[in-house]
Amino acid sequence: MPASLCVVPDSIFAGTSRQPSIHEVEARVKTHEWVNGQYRLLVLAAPASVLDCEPGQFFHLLCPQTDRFQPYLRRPMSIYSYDQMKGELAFLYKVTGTGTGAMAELKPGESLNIVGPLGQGFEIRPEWRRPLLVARGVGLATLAPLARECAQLGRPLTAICSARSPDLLMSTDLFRSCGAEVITVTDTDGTSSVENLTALIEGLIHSRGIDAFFTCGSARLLRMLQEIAARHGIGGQAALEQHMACGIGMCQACVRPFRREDGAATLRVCREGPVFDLQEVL
Amino acid sequence: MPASLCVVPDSIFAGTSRQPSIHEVEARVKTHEWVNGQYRLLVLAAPASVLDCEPGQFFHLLCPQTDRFQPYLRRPMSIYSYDQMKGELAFLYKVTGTGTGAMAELKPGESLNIVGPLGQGFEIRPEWRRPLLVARGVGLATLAPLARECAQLGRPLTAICSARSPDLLMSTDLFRSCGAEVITVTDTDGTSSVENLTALIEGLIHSRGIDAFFTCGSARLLRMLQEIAARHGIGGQAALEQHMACGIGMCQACVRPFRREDGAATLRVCREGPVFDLQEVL
Amino acid sequence: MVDLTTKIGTLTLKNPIMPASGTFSEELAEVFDLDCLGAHVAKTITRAKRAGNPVPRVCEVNGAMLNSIGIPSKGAEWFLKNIVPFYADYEAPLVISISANTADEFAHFAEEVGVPGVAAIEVNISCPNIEDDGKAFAMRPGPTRDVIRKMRSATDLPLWAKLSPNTGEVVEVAQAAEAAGADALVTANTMLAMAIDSRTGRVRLGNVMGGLSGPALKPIALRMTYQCARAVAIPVIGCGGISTVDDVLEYLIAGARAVQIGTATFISPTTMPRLVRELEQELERRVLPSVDALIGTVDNADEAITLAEYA
Amino acid sequence: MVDLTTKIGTLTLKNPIMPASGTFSEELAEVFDLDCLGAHVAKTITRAKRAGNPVPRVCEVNGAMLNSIGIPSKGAEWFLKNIVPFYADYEAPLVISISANTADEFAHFAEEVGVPGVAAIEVNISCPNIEDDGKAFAMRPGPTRDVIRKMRSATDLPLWAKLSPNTGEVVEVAQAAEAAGADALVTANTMLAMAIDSRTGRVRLGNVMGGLSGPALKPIALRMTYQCARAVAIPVIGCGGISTVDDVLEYLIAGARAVQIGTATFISPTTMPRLVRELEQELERRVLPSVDALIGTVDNADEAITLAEYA
Ligand SMILES: Cc1cc2nc3c(=O)[nH]c(=O)nc-3n(C[C@H](O)[C@H](O)[C@H](O)COP(=O)(O)OP(=O)(O)OC[C@H]3O[C@@H](n4cnc5c(N)ncnc54)[C@H](O)[C@@H]3O)c2cc1C
Ligand SMILES: Cc1cc2nc3c(=O)[nH]c(=O)nc-3n(C[C@H](O)[C@H](O)[C@H](O)COP(=O)(O)OP(=O)(O)OC[C@H]3O[C@@H](n4cnc5c(N)ncnc54)[C@H](O)[C@@H]3O)c2cc1C
Ligand SMILES: Cc1cc2nc3c(=O)[nH]c(=O)nc-3n(C[C@H](O)[C@H](O)[C@H](O)COP(=O)(O)O)c2cc1C
Ligand SMILES: Cc1cc2nc3c(=O)[nH]c(=O)nc-3n(C[C@H](O)[C@H](O)[C@H](O)COP(=O)(O)O)c2cc1C
Ligand code: FES
Ligand code: FES
Repeated sequence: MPASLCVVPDSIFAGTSRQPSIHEVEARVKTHEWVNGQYRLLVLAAPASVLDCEPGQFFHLLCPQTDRFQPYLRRPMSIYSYDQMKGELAFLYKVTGTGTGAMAELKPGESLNIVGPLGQGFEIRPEWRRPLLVARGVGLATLAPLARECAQLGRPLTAICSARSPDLLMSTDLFRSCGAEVITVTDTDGTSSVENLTALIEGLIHSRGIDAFFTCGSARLLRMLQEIAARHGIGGQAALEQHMACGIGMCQACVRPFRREDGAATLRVCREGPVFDLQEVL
Repeated sequence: MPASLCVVPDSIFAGTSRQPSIHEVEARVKTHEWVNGQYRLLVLAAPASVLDCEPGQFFHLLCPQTDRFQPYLRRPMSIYSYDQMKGELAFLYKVTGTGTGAMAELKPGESLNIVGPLGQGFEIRPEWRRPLLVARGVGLATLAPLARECAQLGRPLTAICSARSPDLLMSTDLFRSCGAEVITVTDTDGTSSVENLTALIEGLIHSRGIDAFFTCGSARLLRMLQEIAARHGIGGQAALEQHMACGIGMCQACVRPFRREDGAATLRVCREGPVFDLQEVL
Repeated sequence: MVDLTTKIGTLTLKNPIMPASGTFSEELAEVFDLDCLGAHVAKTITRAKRAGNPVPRVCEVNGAMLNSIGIPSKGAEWFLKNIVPFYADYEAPLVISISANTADEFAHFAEEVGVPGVAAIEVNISCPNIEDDGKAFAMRPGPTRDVIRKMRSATDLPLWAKLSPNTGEVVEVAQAAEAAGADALVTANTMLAMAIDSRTGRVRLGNVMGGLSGPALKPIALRMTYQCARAVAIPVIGCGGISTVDDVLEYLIAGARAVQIGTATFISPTTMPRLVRELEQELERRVLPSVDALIGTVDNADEAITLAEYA
Repeated sequence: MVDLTTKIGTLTLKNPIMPASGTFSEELAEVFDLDCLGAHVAKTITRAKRAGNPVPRVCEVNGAMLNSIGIPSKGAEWFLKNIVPFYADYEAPLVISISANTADEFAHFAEEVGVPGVAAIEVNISCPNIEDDGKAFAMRPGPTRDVIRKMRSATDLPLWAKLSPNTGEVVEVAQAAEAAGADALVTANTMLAMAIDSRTGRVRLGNVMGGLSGPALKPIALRMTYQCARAVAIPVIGCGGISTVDDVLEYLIAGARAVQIGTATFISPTTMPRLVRELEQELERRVLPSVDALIGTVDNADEAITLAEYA
């Protein structure tokens, strides 16, 4: 896509007061490593314009054309980390199909066209003093910047990391470095079942005074948390996924139904989300 | 095109007497260098099956998909050299557009899918004892293996190499190494005009006893040679180009009109050619 | 200075680049200044609230996309109150796109939406005509003539008829739209297509079938643009698979007076401002004084040749 | 052992992979043993000698090609004498493809070509009908019915009607062909398209317009295959943009009983034997006993949804 390699300079806005908040920029690959057998960590050198991010936001990535893979649409990826000082932006992603397969071929020094930051991030409400993060799969990537934010805000944090097997557990060190208490559960250990987790979490509510849930990466865990939260009157948020085309809010591809006061609402995951109120998710 | 990277082994013919003569194979890039500002020399390690070639034949190349270029159809390229002993096949090509642009990105060790050898090569008739090669542009590539063949057959050879400027003259060393007398003419020198060349060639006919013309790469030179040849009763052949789809003879994309005893005939450049009788070309 | 303006009937656009309906919205203002565009074209609306189609609503095919968004609509009232005012801040004219179930409904709707701030109405006649067994209006000249004629009597706003590539009679449909009073044609909407996940056997769109857009559509929509530009006197606006300035040039050369950019904006949200800039540069490079100088300049060796021999 | 056979009416093919007309010829025997194919389908012939179209006859567009080869033909006599005997050496049945200017000419021609060695006739009704103002027969149900009915009376050979994606009424055309006695449908021929060289302003095909084939056509032809397979009882043969085994699976799942491979053979001349092999492997992997077990198994959550909502 040579077309998209040409980026419109912000100067196109010169003379108007309207400032763009979403940017299409080229970012250079700094490092690109396998984290385990399925996930890769991509660290980009990105301009400051796109680094004014919030945890839970995402970017829309133009995966390259390669001899093996020719993706067409962009691919949405949660921000794994962003650092304005270092000018760094990172994604932790699972190599799944055409797009991520093409992305996996990127080498340090090569360039990736990214659009963002996009969507509504997590909100740590003032009254949420003792958050619990429950993550599985890509959720371990999505919740990572939230852990950093909690640390900055001085909120003591507990994180439950779930995975199929211990080798697929990611970000646990990152969570720990944010001062989080990390609890890992896996399918192979038999510790990741809904029953087990429900007991575990109810225990944490009592022992730690958990008053907010944040989750991403598993519909099963989401339902479970909705149920526990409703029972204990606990608030929270969930980051969702949906197939996207534009990522900006124009095409209405990414809709999902949500529970709202005035009945069911159809909202765009890319625009009104990807983070939603825990109980609104249907 | 992952599809086409999978090659059917010849064993599919086991149990039948029909033997394939055209092969689709993966060839590995050995070297790939710029020859001048426009042309690159691509040397491939190729299996013996495709190295039973004749000068003037061509291959159909599946140029890779790259981030900048996504060619679809194959690209026809004359064989620049083939060497069964070394297992080598080479192409000398001009970086022109999408396909050759993609090809130019190939790196040593990478693989290129090739189909061939294709078409009818040059025929050095027994009575053609003193051939003259007249080449320009890509013709310098196409006529190279013919020079080698002439050397092997012990035919003293004269080659006129024409180019826009001296730096675009190619293959002259190769022609010389085949024992050819090499005459270079260029536009910048003002030596490449039809008038100049006509005089030059008529001189060679008298001084060297030239009795056959071989040409490729310029419609202007072709017309000139037809005219001189007709005047002197000299035979010869020309290699032609035409836009192709299949390269094998199935699609009838590559037709051109030819003069035949029974009137004009429409022939396929990929199948009945690319080498044709000099005077049949219309 | 190159003159980038182009006239679509009574409207003069400052350049020939505008978005295609359904691939553009207010949110794009967060990416670039929308006033760099020749016009703004809104997503098709219906009079009443509608839900649109089940997900998945999009999928990717070889170098193109399918969508079955449908026409989710918050209704005309909401649109006029919330969306039209947003565009009032811009110089670029606002073109709204409307859909309805019958020719009469189209006409009533056209009348209602003729509010200040709306510069033209694009008529999405690729939607099903419930009076013609659900066949889209744009499939046949008769229903097309009918719907445009009724709308023509109902509004003074310019009417742009958006044609469908699914018809086998595009020239007849184009001429019918012109005869009935359309001010311009847009060629074209998406082409009906389908994809199946070969692994699961499941259809890849919630709606089973959907519309093909993006580069794969270009040769088809370009052909329609060429056919229509030769068959009618009103301006034709090219649309389908445009993502590079070469694509824009192809459409202009084929006879389009302007172009709409759809799916390319999804691939690169800065496509439209880039195309405006590159078109200007390209005209300068060719020492052409204006966009007009390029329109319809296609060189087709043999005029007489038609579809006849192509198969 | 997986059963790869498939029945197209009275013909049993040893596997569902065959070439598409115009993209196959005797020369391919120099690449692989043609007997690995389910059938052989020859390039369309006309009764009289014909020249075909001016060059350039092909060009490449985004991930697909356009062709305006036309139907250069050395005439039926030459074909029957020189080409039919070539295929007699093979077990795979020979399907010839014919074209004519009127329904009656089609019928006479069908009678003449019914020689030993010809197993079926593919009817290329995408060619212009000079009795319908040059519109292709396959554009409308009426002319399709007419031409197939007349051919049906003229020959006992199986008749395969090859449909065009250019019609807006593919289901009606398919049903007309079936009602008139066609034994199978082929969906589909190329889609009318165009390309312009933006640098020179010249059309990129000698014939101005030409047919789109290759991957870009797949979502369109797959949709037609799905629509036709649901609308008729006779076998449907899928064709359009197939190059991978996943493409083959998609068509079979959509309801095709066999598939034709066209442009992919130009990109990789060994495509067809590769697909035969990979299809067998894939059925084994899925522990399916036969091709039949896959045909028409598409899972479309909601049967009731139709074209209605797609735009
Ligand atoms: C807001 C958001 C944030 C995400 N963050 C991450 C992340 O941090 N790490 C990570 O590994 N994955 C993340 N995903 C999922 C990721 O987008 C998909 O795994 C990826 O698009 C798969 O593309 P593919 O071409 O490799 O797979 P394919 O299966 O070949 O994709 C085919 C098509 O389906 C779409 N698709 C497939 N899976 C998903 C999915 N789960 N969500 C949305 N679209 C999908 C693709 O975008 C593509 O258009 C996120 C998704 C969303 C919506
Ligand atoms: C038999 C034969 C032998 C050839 N040998 C050589 C050679 O040894 N060295 C060399 O540099 N070139 C050779 N050519 C020309 C070479 O095939 C083209 O330069 C090349 O296809 C251009 O592709 P592109 O995508 O880079 O250019 P583009 O202009 O982007 O090509 C667009 C399309 O036009 C076709 N095309 C463009 N130019 C030609 C042409 N001259 N002949 C046929 N098709 C063309 C391409 O194949 C492609 O399908 C040969 C051509 C033929 C027919
Ligand atoms: C997601 C999506 C939604 C669309 N919605 C509409 C619509 O509401 N009304 C309409 O007339 N066309 C709609 N279209 C068609 C586009 O306006 C355009 O005609 C088509 O996509 C071809 O252009 P492109 O290839 O540049 O995308 C839509 C297209 C897409 C991809
Ligand atoms: C070069 C070329 C020539 C063709 N000639 C014919 C023909 O003579 N008769 C016919 O019915 N279809 C013809 N077709 C159409 C193909 O048979 C096929 O229907 C179409 O190409 C779609 O399949 P594909 O995408 O696999 O190529 C031709 C296609 C191509 C590309
Ligand atoms: S992806 Fe387009 S609206 Fe969300
Ligand atoms: S390129 Fe197909 S016949 Fe020559």
